[in-house]
Amino acid sequence: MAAKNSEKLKTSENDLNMSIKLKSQIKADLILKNPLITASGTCGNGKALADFYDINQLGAFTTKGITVEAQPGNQSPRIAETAAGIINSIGLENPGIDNFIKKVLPETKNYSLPILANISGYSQADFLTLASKLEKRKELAGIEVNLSCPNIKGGGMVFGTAPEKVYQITKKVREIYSGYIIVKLTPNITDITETALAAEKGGADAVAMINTLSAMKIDIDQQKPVLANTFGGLSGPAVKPVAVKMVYQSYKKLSIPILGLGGVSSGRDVIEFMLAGAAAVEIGTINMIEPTAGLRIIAEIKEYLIKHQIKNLSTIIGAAH
Amino acid sequence: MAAKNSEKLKTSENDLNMSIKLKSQIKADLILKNPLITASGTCGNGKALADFYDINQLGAFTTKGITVEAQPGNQSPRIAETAAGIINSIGLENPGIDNFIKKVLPETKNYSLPILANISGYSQADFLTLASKLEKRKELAGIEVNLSCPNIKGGGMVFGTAPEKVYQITKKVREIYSGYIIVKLTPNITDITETALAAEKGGADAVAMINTLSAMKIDIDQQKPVLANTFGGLSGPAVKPVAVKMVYQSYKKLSIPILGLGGVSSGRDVIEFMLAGAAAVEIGTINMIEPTAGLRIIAEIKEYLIKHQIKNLSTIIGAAH
Amino acid sequence: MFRVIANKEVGPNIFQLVLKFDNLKQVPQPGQFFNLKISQNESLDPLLRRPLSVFDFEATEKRLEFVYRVVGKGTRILARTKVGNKLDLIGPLGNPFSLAQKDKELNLIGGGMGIAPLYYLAKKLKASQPKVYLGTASKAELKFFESKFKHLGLEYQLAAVEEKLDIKGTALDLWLTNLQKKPDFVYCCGPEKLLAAVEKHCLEKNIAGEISVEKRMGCGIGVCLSCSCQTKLDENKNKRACVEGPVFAMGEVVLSGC
Amino acid sequence: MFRVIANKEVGPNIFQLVLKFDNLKQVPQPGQFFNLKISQNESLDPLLRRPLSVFDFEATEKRLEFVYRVVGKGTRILARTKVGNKLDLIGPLGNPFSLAQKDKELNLIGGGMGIAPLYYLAKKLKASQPKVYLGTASKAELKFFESKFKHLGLEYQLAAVEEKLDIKGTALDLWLTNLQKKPDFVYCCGPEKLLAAVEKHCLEKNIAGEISVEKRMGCGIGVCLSCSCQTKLDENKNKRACVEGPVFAMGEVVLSGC
Ligand SMILES: Cc1cc2nc3c(=O)[nH]c(=O)nc-3n(C[C@H](O)[C@H](O)[C@H](O)COP(=O)(O)OP(=O)(O)OC[C@H]3O[C@@H](n4cnc5c(N)ncnc54)[C@H](O)[C@@H]3O)c2cc1C
Ligand SMILES: Cc1cc2nc3c(=O)[nH]c(=O)nc-3n(C[C@H](O)[C@H](O)[C@H](O)COP(=O)(O)OP(=O)(O)OC[C@H]3O[C@@H](n4cnc5c(N)ncnc54)[C@H](O)[C@@H]3O)c2cc1C
Ligand SMILES: Cc1cc2nc3c(=O)[nH]c(=O)nc-3n(C[C@H](O)[C@H](O)[C@H](O)COP(=O)(O)O)c2cc1C
Ligand SMILES: Cc1cc2nc3c(=O)[nH]c(=O)nc-3n(C[C@H](O)[C@H](O)[C@H](O)COP(=O)(O)O)c2cc1C
Ligand code: FES
Ligand code: FES
Repeated sequence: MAAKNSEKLKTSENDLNMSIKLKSQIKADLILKNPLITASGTCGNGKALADFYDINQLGAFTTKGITVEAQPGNQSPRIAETAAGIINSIGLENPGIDNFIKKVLPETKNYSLPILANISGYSQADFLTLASKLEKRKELAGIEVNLSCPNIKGGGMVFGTAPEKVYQITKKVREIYSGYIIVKLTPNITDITETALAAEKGGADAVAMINTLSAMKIDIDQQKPVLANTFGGLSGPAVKPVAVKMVYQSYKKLSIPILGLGGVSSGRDVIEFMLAGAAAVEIGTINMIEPTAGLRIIAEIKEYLIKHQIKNLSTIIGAAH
Repeated sequence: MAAKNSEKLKTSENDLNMSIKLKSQIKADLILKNPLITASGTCGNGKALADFYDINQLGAFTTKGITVEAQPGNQSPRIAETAAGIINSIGLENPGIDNFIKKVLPETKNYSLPILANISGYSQADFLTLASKLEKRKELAGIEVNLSCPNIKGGGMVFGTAPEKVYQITKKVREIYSGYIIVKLTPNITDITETALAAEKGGADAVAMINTLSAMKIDIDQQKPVLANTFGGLSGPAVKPVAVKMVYQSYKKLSIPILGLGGVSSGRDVIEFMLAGAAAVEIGTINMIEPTAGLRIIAEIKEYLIKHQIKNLSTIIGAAH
Repeated sequence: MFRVIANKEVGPNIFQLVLKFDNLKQVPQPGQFFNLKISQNESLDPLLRRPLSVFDFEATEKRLEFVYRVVGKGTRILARTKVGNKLDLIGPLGNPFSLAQKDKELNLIGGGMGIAPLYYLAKKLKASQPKVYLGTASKAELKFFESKFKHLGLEYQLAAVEEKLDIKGTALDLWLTNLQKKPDFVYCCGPEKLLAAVEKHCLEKNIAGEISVEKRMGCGIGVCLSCSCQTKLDENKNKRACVEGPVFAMGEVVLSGC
Repeated sequence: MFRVIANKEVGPNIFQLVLKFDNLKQVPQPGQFFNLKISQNESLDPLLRRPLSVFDFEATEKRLEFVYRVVGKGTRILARTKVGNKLDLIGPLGNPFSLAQKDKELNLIGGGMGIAPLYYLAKKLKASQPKVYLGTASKAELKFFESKFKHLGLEYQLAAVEEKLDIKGTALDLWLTNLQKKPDFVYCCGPEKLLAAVEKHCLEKNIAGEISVEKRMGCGIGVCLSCSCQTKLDENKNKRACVEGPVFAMGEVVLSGC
């Protein structure tokens, strides 16, 4: 196709503009060189992935979810495979905010791409503690407030399904934290546009959708759940159609940018989310299967832009409406 | 495995009891020779499937969703493929209740298995009309009240997410209809146990979960939704982990039987749903790909029972708790 | 049980798939299709089968042929299937072209991959010496089909949009250009636009005929209603492209919505 | 790029997979593993890779071998992979066995498929003439491994749970039966129960050693924390079986939760 039309081609790889400006409601915008952001928890804190390629080629990097105290995470098994998907119940294993600041953040200084810290809490107070400890951390471009982790008991999920709670936490975090704020939403809800609007009203700069779908798998020979934690979160290609729908459904209702995620595995998937209305896209599960997926996906986006003679990637945002 | 242990085997195929008694709250129980029920809309009204095998070998047959008036259904395309799943937006194409009674029901007389009529409405009144027209129809063992179809505007889905509505409709239908009543629930909800409990309280004999997950796919070359209807419902193996979780989560809270469905494609999947708490299982999408799937699945359940030396299939219901 | 005997590129992104079968429950008729499973072993992705029209069939040699264009994931995977592999097919399915048109003036019009089912049809209609009009985007896409129709010994004309053959243009242009003598019966298969234009012309000129429509299919066996076509008689009365079609009489179903 | 040279059943449901590679970024060490992609072409199911330990490696012949048991969907599909096919592998991954144990009294204990990584280890430790103790359920499962260890010229003993070989019992029983002289270093790989029992014994008797643990893995490269093992020192300080393991020093990680 590309070859056949090559005489007519005007836009070549050098002309392409893949950069994305993520607008802020009141603070500074976040500029990404391309729309690819790593999804929290699927890329560690960068080091392991950096063994495979220069991750500075990505748009931004999101760290593994951090809580106030160190967490050992859930018992094993923590992962189960399903049709075109996986269920995880890692349970937010992390060294706690103080160790994160002391040990993890300094390592991110080697990277030139924007770093986002993903934070999770067991109470409203937790989120405020985390936000205040991260305020003014120069290493960070912003924070992703995870109001949607399904793997901690009585925790994130409860906030994430009540619009008032989402509004309150976002508002309080906004008062404390001056960098870019992304609120990450759960899909385990009747109408995600309600929590998305609550986040916007609370002052979020952007929302990220979706976190994982609540799910489980049973070992039929042992007649018990595969995951030690019984339930976990479904991610990967299987959930993409649900995620794209939620982005599409939210796009016209929101005035802040949407980060789309859930099953992105190819450049085609990135384009699909952007056409639905995502300003940028996070890549999660695919990194676990193909560590260099980010590079391939960037190349595939370029191919698409050249094939369709689109110079500015950002012009396709919401174009399927 | 089976071969190696063959000396020790006590339970052989002839000893197996696969029958399932679906209890009724106040009327007659529904007895199935095995737990396999066809899922509405994926098996037509039996004739096409009967070309491939004797469908009387199944536990029960559910007809394509019926509305009061005839419906032409949605525009084409009505189907899109996703990773290990499909999205459909058929839009309840059907000849209307009167033609159903006149033309479809008489044909089901040739079958010896229990027939369930799946009914959908655009208003509460619709459901009552449908229930009263089907009351005393000798051809039917019961009805499946679809409070969850995501493909009709302002219709089923709205009821299906409000527990009070589910309660009311179920109660009214129960007053009118004396056969077995199954209420089919939507997974597009924050907490499915609330609607499940509402159905139970309203007098449903059983609940069926899940209908399809709201979803979409975008054609990136045409930059528009694949489905003419924009949104559709996701089914197939991709959704199974979500469905199993909902059955598991509901099992201990309900005292009426649960029919589990969503992605069942093998005997292993049937066992997984039953261990989670399903008394019986519906098979949908797999029939579209493998018309004789029902036969294979029954054989696979038998294999499992023999391998594990389980005589009565019904003893495994909820055993993973 | 179907075994791959050949699966080779016969044009740009166009493949000929030759299968050997053990037995078929029915002899496939021109216009019928098979539904091919794409995923191998226990893989659940891609999930749906892919419908392909019978390109050729030889009962004695137990040979069944398809010609397909690689357009997406399913056909890409199919194109990598190796000789010797087994394939899972359901069929023959659908309503075939009617063949009771002997000794009449017949036209066969095929556009793009719509040419595929016309070869087997032409073979069956050979005694009536139908006139064949074939059009594709490029000359390269026609090459394989031309060689096959030439071998049949039928009168055929070719058009390509990008290069001049008999004419430069579409199958429709080609047919209209050659339409001196009014045919008795027209068979047409190809893009919706071609079907609609040919049908319009035939209905106006009172020429009988059949078209084969291409609808997205879920099951191919009539159970899911993914492939419904609205009939012209009654907007509530639909017909399934997989059972009542894919071959319909001209004027039977609404084409725009198809 | 890895090409399948052989993939044959060498025991009941046990397969030997021999691959030829173009180049490797690192020479695999005993105890390390590769993560194999199971789905072919563009299929997204099964999604995850499957970890397999290096069974044998020959740099000059560019040959890499695995031995695996068919237990589920992934290994069933792998077992149907044909000679000539290409496979997508990531590796070598993980922390290998330490080899600086020359001229000491070494014991290698392998239970079930835990035997697989011990062959390559034994080859590397051959000069030290380690004593090898292998146990499986049945004699048939040991046959292939026996032939390989015999060929190496090492002293080995065999146990099967279902039949009497050197003894009737597990690899643990076999090792304990033969434990007259206290070894300097013990390597163990196999079911969790075996690892725990051998570790307990070694810690009590003050014998140093290493175990290879088998954890469900998401990524195999350290990014997802699916494979975390609690360390004995600090319950909040976990180690990843895919990076800090799968080989751990005895007493390093909590085995029960593993
Ligand atoms: C009755 C019938 C006969 C056909 N015969 C032929 C033939 O002989 N030769 C040939 O090259 N093509 C034929 N087609 C079209 C062929 O089925 C599609 O090109 C093919 O399914 C595309 O699959 P894919 O995975 O490569 O594309 P994708 O676009 O990745 O497919 C995604 C989904 O859309 C469906 N789909 C995509 N394009 C079409 C289409 N044009 N028509 C129907 N469904 C589509 C697929 O089946 C699949 O479910 C026929 C279609 C029908 C309905
Ligand atoms: C570091 C390491 C090295 C290994 N080396 C070998 C080897 O050399 N030979 C061999 O036969 N087996 C080995 N295994 C076990 C092997 O990976 C599993 O048997 C295999 O993944 C099962 O896949 P399946 O799809 O057939 O089973 P399924 O049960 O269908 O797999 C479902 C999921 O569970 C995981 N899983 C299932 N069983 C295990 C297991 N025992 N350990 C870890 N994950 C599991 C799979 O990877 C997959 O993600 C090793 C495991 C690890 C962690
Ligand atoms: C192993 C694993 C760990 C995860 N950990 C986190 C986390 O710590 N915080 C968070 O907000 N989301 C976490 N997620 C969710 C992902 O960031 C993402 O929202 C989800 O996986 C959907 O995207 P995907 O399908 O591309 O993976 C995790 C997902 C996986 C698979
Ligand atoms: C093509 C199609 C048509 C459907 N039509 C109906 C319907 O009329 N009424 C209904 O209650 N559910 C309908 N469903 C939903 C199924 O009955 C079932 O709940 C769903 O597909 C999940 O099961 P599965 O994954 O086994 O297909 C339909 C599903 C499909 C795929
Ligand atoms: S494709 Fe299912 S009815 Fe035609
Ligand atoms: S398997 Fe992902 S960190 Fe070890």
